[in-house]
Amino acid sequence: MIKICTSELEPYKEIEAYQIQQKKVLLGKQGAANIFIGTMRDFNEGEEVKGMTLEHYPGMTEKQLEHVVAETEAQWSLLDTLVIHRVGDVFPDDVLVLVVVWSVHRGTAFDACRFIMEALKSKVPFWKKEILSDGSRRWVDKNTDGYVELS
Amino acid sequence: MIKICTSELEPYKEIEAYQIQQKKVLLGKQGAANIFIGTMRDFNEGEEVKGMTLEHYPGMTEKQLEHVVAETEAQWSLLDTLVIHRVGDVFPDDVLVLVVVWSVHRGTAFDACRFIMEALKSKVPFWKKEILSDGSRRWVDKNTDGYVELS
Amino acid sequence: MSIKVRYFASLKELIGQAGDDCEFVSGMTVLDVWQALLPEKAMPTNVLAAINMEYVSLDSILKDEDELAFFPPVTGG
Amino acid sequence: MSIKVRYFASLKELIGQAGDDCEFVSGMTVLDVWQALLPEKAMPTNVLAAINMEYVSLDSILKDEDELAFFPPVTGG
Repeated sequence: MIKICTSELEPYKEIEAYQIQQKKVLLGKQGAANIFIGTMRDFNEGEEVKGMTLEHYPGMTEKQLEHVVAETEAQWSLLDTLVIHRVGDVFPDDVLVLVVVWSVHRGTAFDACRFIMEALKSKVPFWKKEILSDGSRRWVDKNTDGYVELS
Repeated sequence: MIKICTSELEPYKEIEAYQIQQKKVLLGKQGAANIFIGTMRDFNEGEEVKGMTLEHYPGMTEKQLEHVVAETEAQWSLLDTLVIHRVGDVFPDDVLVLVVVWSVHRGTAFDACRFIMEALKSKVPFWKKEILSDGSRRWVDKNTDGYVELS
Repeated sequence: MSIKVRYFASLKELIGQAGDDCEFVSGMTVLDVWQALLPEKAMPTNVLAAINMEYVSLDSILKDEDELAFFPPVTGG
Repeated sequence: MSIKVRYFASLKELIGQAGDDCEFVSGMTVLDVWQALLPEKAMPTNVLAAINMEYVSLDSILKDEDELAFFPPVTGG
């Protein structure tokens, strides 16, 4: 399932509710779940960040998320996926994105969850505008490559 | 934190409780969390499995889990980690293992969480004995390599 | 006989509007639409384009009534 | 003057007991202990050994009062 979320994203509530709904798909078969949760930090590129606005392109965002999930499902054998992305005004420690992949084996779950995150960050139309501590605003330029980034 | 769990492992409750406890470490800084949840399946190597007993080596299990976490923290810059493993009698759909890694950047969280799982499966003394549908019991021989396994 | 054009994020601010309409001319490309609507604005090198919510290249040819969007690199997640 | 020996999982079943004590002899190795306690049982090729809960090789030398464990490949997670 994919979902755009306009108010607080509570990842564990969302996962538990979805797992109940998807019992037929998951029960007995789910060996592995890999979950990614992306959260807003209070600093970025050396500056304190007070808040952020997440813009998206309604319609295209959903369409591209569906493409990402379809591409992932074509590449790996998965039981189910859940992708939820927050839009609108957010603040530090708000959850921005949740990706869950359920599969029989663990390698698949890790690979597919990471692939979805990277594809989401490079292809799905969302844009972040940060509010800095002095009240000024700046657009985030571009996303980094999560396969090569240094810690 | 590492923990051996002798009754039902409820992953989301554990994560939420731990996050509250670790507020000082996580708030503002947590950009990424990667979570792995391993669950008991009702089939393995072509046979229906009714239940399982997880044996461990009290003392050594904790010591080796601490080594795995220390090795991971030496290799990646992490904010925090949580590893919980179930022991004793378990049944299909019971959660067996929970690994959570919190970090600033997503690549780190994915890499470190997967590393912990692979190290846990190859080095930490736990042993699974399955109960098959005819009531017979068999020891699981060895774990697969999660980096190369096919789906 | 028109193309519905939409701008997003920093590009919307740069152009000063969220969208526009462009008279449809048979055979026109994505780049032709930009040049017709914004003759004095050079297209930033990293601009992405979508027709009817699917990514396209700048030389893609439009059909009447298409929705064409221009936006900067995406930064979600 | 003894080594506390422990067996786990399938090895415990194979041997028929959870542990044993072995008289300590200066310079004795992990393999020496196995051979002293189980002279008629060939050690399975995949057996792992730990002294005081840390992995060791079969030629590691024991100290008096050490806890020595033998077990099969681990299968947790």
